Amino acid sequence: AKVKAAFICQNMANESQAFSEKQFMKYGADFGLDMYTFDAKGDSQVESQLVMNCIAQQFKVIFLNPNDINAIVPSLMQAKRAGLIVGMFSSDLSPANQKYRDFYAGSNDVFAGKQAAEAFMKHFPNGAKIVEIGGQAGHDAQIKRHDGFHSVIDSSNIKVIDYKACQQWSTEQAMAIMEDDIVKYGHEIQGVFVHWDNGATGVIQAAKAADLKGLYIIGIDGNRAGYNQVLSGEQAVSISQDFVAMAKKDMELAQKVVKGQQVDPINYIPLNVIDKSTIKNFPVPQW
Amino acid sequence: MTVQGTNSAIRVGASILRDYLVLVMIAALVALTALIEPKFLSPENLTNIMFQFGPLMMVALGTTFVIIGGFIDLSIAGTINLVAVVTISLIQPMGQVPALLTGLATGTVCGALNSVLILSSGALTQAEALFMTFGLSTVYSAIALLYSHGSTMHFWDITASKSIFQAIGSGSLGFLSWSFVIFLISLAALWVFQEMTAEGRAVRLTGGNKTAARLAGVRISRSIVVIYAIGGFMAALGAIVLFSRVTTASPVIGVGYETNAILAVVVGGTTLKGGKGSVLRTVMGVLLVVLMSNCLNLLGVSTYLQVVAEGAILTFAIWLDNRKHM
Amino acid sequence: MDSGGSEVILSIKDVCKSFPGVKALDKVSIDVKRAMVHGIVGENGAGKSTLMKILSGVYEKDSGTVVFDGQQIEHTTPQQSMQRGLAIIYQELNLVNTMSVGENVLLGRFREMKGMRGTHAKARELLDRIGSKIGTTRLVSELSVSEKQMVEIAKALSFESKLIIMDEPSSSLTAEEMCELVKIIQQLKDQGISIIYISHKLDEIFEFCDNVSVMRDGRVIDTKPKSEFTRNELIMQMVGREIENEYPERPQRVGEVLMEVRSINTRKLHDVSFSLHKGEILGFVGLVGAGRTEIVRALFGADRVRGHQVLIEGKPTPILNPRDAIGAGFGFIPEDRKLQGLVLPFSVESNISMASFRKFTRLGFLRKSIEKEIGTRQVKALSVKTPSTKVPVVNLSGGNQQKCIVGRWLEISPSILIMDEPTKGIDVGAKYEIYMLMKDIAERGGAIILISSELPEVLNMSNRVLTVFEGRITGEFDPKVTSADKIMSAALGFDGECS
Amino acid sequence: MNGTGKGATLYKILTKQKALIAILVMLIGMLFSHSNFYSAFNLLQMLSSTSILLILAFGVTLTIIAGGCDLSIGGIMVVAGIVSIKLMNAGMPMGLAIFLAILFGTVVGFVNGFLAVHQKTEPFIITLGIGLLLTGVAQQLTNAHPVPAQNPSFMMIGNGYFHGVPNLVIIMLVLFALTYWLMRYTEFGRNLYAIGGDYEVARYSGIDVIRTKWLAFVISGTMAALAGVLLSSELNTGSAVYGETTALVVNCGVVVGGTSFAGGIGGIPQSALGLLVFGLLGNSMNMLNISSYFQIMLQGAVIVAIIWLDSYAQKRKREAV
Ligand SMILES: Nc1ncnc2c1ncn2[C@@H]1O[C@H](COP(=O)(O)OP(=O)(O)OP(=O)(O)O)[C@@H](O)[C@H]1O
Ligand SMILES: Nc1ncnc2c1ncn2[C@@H]1O[C@H](COP(=O)(O)OP(=O)(O)OP(=O)(O)O)[C@@H](O)[C@H]1O
Ligand SMILES: [Mg+2]
Ligand SMILES: [Mg+2]
Repeated sequence: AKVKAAFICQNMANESQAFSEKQFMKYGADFGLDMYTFDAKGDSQVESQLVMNCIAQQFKVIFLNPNDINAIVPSLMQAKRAGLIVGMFSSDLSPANQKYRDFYAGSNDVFAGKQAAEAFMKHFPNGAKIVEIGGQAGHDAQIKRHDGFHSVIDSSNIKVIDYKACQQWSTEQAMAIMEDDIVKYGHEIQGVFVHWDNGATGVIQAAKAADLKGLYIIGIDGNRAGYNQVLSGEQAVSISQDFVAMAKKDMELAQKVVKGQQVDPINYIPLNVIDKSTIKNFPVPQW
Repeated sequence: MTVQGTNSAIRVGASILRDYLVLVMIAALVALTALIEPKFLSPENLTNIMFQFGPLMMVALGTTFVIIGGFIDLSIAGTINLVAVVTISLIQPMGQVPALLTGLATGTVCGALNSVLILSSGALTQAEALFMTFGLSTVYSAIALLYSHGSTMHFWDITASKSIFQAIGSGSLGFLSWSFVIFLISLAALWVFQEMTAEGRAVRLTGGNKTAARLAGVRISRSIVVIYAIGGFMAALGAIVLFSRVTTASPVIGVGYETNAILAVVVGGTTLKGGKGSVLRTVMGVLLVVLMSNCLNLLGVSTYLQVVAEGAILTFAIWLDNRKHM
Repeated sequence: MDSGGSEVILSIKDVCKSFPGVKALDKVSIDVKRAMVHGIVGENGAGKSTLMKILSGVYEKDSGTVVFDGQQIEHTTPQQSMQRGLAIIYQELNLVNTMSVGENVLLGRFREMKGMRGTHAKARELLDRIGSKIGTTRLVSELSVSEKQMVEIAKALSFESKLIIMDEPSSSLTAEEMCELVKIIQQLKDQGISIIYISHKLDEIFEFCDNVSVMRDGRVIDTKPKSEFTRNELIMQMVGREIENEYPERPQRVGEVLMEVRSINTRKLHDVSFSLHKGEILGFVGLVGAGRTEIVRALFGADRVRGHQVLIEGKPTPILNPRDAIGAGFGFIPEDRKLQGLVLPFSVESNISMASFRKFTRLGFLRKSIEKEIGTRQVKALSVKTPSTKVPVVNLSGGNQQKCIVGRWLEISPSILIMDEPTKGIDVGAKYEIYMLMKDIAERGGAIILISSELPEVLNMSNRVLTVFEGRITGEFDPKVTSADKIMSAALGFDGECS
Repeated sequence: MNGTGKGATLYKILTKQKALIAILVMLIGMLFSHSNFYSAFNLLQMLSSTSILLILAFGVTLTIIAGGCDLSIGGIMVVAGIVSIKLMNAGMPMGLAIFLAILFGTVVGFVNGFLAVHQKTEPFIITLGIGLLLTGVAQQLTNAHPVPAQNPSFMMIGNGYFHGVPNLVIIMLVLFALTYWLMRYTEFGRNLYAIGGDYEVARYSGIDVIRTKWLAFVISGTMAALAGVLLSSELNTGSAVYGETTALVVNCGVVVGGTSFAGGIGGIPQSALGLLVFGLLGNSMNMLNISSYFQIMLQGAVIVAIIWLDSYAQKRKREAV
């Protein structure tokens, strides 16, 4: 018999999440899972309610991508008490709380931030002035990307002259921030780190309008936006997350745990650094 | 006599000050920012502002009428979401002009649908309309999500000509951006409608006292349809300017626009009680909201403090504006 | 405590009050004696309501002194004046529609009444005292206007007041209810309570007031015992000029049938049919709640009523909404001018032009100069007391507000003008002007449907009277030949004399 | 439909209570759903997760009945949650930290009352502005990083059980009883109804309208802060992003329940029903595995439908349009 499993999605109105959900549904059967999905609608409280809901519905396995890695913990305690297998997707709990989940598959947002920093350091060995535009303030990915980025860049000779997060993952807000930064710093700005590729679209538009050429723009996601922008040379680097691999890995791990096998608790799916030179190695992303 | 002269001058000055308080706040903001950051008055920045205030301005102009008519529209966010994904997706299959028209029609229909539901249920109070349109906003957003499957559409997905949208988004006519030209035209049209047409007067009377207006032969149901249709149309225009500007459209692109628009309208001095207000006031309200974020960005204030400042200044403006009515 | 007739309970001296642009009260002095009914009369805008609102603490006076029960009163709030024993029944009804009768009677005194049960018990007692049978748990919104008035009186009684101010309490009472009110006033007097009674109905003033003050333009013209006034003298002092008759001659030339109404049926109305002639004033007589308003609302398309037929000059004319009605030549003056008649914050001129602004448009565009012209014309024609046509109509006194609505319809010269309580709260002078206007419309071939709770008004103005009782038309009379008693008994369904 | 006796009363209740009908329909519908909806665990969990919204709604109901509304509750909630956790993490005893957090809500409620009641500003717009301001404060306080609580006993407030019933449910029920009593059996409550029914009349009748209505805002702010503390305890975290849509959802739920936004009509039980519609709907839809976008659509549609039906029923009653 198939094992009843649920994917609790962070926010189905977000395209990467909607894409991930499709991967779970698509490949679930391959791993002997009867997959269901739930949508936390970007709300931490709803997400913990959904965990309870899955307990009530007697799911055997839940995969979840938390909106807030701390807020989800109390409900995961209950899930563990009820004997569910808990797999984290894309975003892991903090070390102290990792006992409340079985395994984690995903890219590491801290690592993504670090890689962005390294790419800057490689491109600007003699230092530079750059701007950072963060994703939705308070969002787990925004926090980790920011922290990872600064853990590396702060000790380099690259100077982050301005940092602002957005109120949502909104291209428009990223664009407005960039426009204002261009007014303020003008040609001083040599590079931009945007937390997400769709935000980079806004940054590119702002730079175009101001006729600011040669900006070194790095985004994270590796979605169609990032891929195309790298292809056209407007964006230098897109750090790509492989949601297909993440989903498959998560389900594979679950299958093993169900069978009683031991698994590695932490499974990083490598991030791909897509730039002009490596892009030919990657397929066109589906999202 | 001279004493009297100065006295009355002071009185006139004070009353202008009271009437155009937002203007005073804008002036203060501009002066302060320009003093600290001279780049604020640079042509680049003025161009920025011109582009930045486009979308909210369109939306708020439409919302003004809904509020003058004594109602309120929270469905704007949903309408923007829907119009944005529908329009951008139709450019490729239909060509840009039909896509544009379909988009505008979609917004107008959403607006009209609001009014039809309001009228058919007899939800003729602002409060009922408030929550009815809140529900409808959710419905429109859900349709946008279903339609787009939650994914974002980009301009470079479109191989067909999209020159109109590119012009709206980033093109200029002389030193004016196309979006600014569109704004000027809409403003002029709406101002004429508000001040000089019979229907505009009917809207105002409806906002002032629905019962009395109806008994005096004013077609209040038509006024209600008209204000919501204008609201929907302007929201659609806002959506188009918005996604053209950022060259992508996601099904959540309009989040927050409804409350921002209402705030801007009220800050401008149009009262929620209905019957009173003007699109010109709304222009000032939007200007304040947009300038504020531009100024704070230039002053290097963190996003978080920006939100605090915005909330504080808006609250203060509304409070001050209210005092003059007391 | 001795209730000797000469002791002064309230002494007002040189009270002044200005509103922007208006000197509402100019050195007003009045003494009110204990256990007496003190009538105050005066035309619209004379300042009567303003004075009362100063006494009750709603407004602050600019200067002057008020001594109540031996105590000088400076700043006061409604709450304090009630506790001192000064209760007021405002001109506009003052009840919370969403609450029960009992809670309204004892509004704000839940604790004092020891909860809901105590509240209802006490309210019952008070209502019984004035002979009202209204259930205390009923919602006020379900009451008729007169029932509401009773609740108001009970509310005023609840404070063990020494002085009760009644600002036009009778403007919506029927004759029968009026009898009840007279009895109540007598009772209160016997208990040593003084009453200030404001009314435009001179009959009432002469019936039971002891002293009368006349106000005009914010000043007190005269205060005397009632017996020293003659009716004509009183009227002359109020309006500052001689008025020979209270009512003009009724219109003379009644022509052929202008409109025929066939079988209006609603939940409340039963097979209402009648006809209206050119040049005629048709009066409707009935108790409050008899359904007179419903008839005309149905006729005007204000309520959704189907199935009846309206023929105008023989042609079937479907009327589904007020616009249709206006198109067919109707005008309508609703009974509640604040809720149904006016857009209070708007200017006098835009209120006057409300029904006609579409007529002075060109290609959908307004022409504002004409709006001002209309406003000015009607303000002048009806002598509306207002500083300018741009003033918000909310600043006008009740009577002047009503004139604005009349002006609105005169502007489009309707062939059928429906007037529901058109003179409610209007002074004698203005009333006469409105009567003249009615006559004028009729004589120019128009027709008027007049609903009024003032029986003399209907009887003196109408060419023909229909009586309405419980949603049915129960009789048709010629008021010139039929006695008022006979008409009233048809309207009451029984003989309704005061005992 | 002119039944007599009990039948008529039942009919009246049902036509008046669209929210109740919606709840009954869902409860009956779920009987046929082959899910674990009717397990004690699920029902209690559903109730528990709706509790915080309910508590917010009780406070908001007071302001709405008084003819106002409170859209700042989302902001108050998140700031109060963050404050309590930050204070505790800084070493303050739990009780004191919670007290101060709730006191913060009281203060904001006081300011709301000052602006909306004393200064007579439109409550809808002014509390919206205050809410925006507080969201910024929350972000500033946390630097937009969620703050986990370090005190394990704090978590137990929101996640613990008392004789098998979640603590949140018990707290909610106590507050329900308290606010119900306040509105029904105290002079303060009755005066609120009068003020909402007709402000001027209440004033002329000698009610201290300003102080009474002001107090409603203070209570609403206090309850919102309490809800914020409970939410933070349930999630063991304080964060600026929790309260984004809360204010509108709660105010909407109150209205869906049958409390009139015009003031003077409604009550605590109605608000409870209104919010339960949302809680139940979300839970049932998840139990039935309805896909996300359709869920969103249904939620909107239910709001529209209930308000439509309510208004339609009132339209027939309303004397003049
Ligand atoms: N709130 C106000 N603001 C400005 N003017 C006012 C206000 N209230 C009353 N007035 C003006 O004060 C004057 C006196 O009005 P008041 O209501 O006292 O008259 P009244 O004698 O009661 O008339 P009526 O018989 O029509 O009720 C009027 O000219 C009126 O326009
Ligand atoms: N203001 C009101 N609020 C609620 N119900 C009312 C109101 N006025 C009248 N009614 C009710 O409506 C019904 C019809 O009253 P209607 O107004 O048609 O009678 P009417 O003969 O015109 O009396 P009136 O003298 O009040 O104009 C009655 O049952 C009455 O109780
Ligand atoms: Mg008066
Ligand atoms: Mg009537």
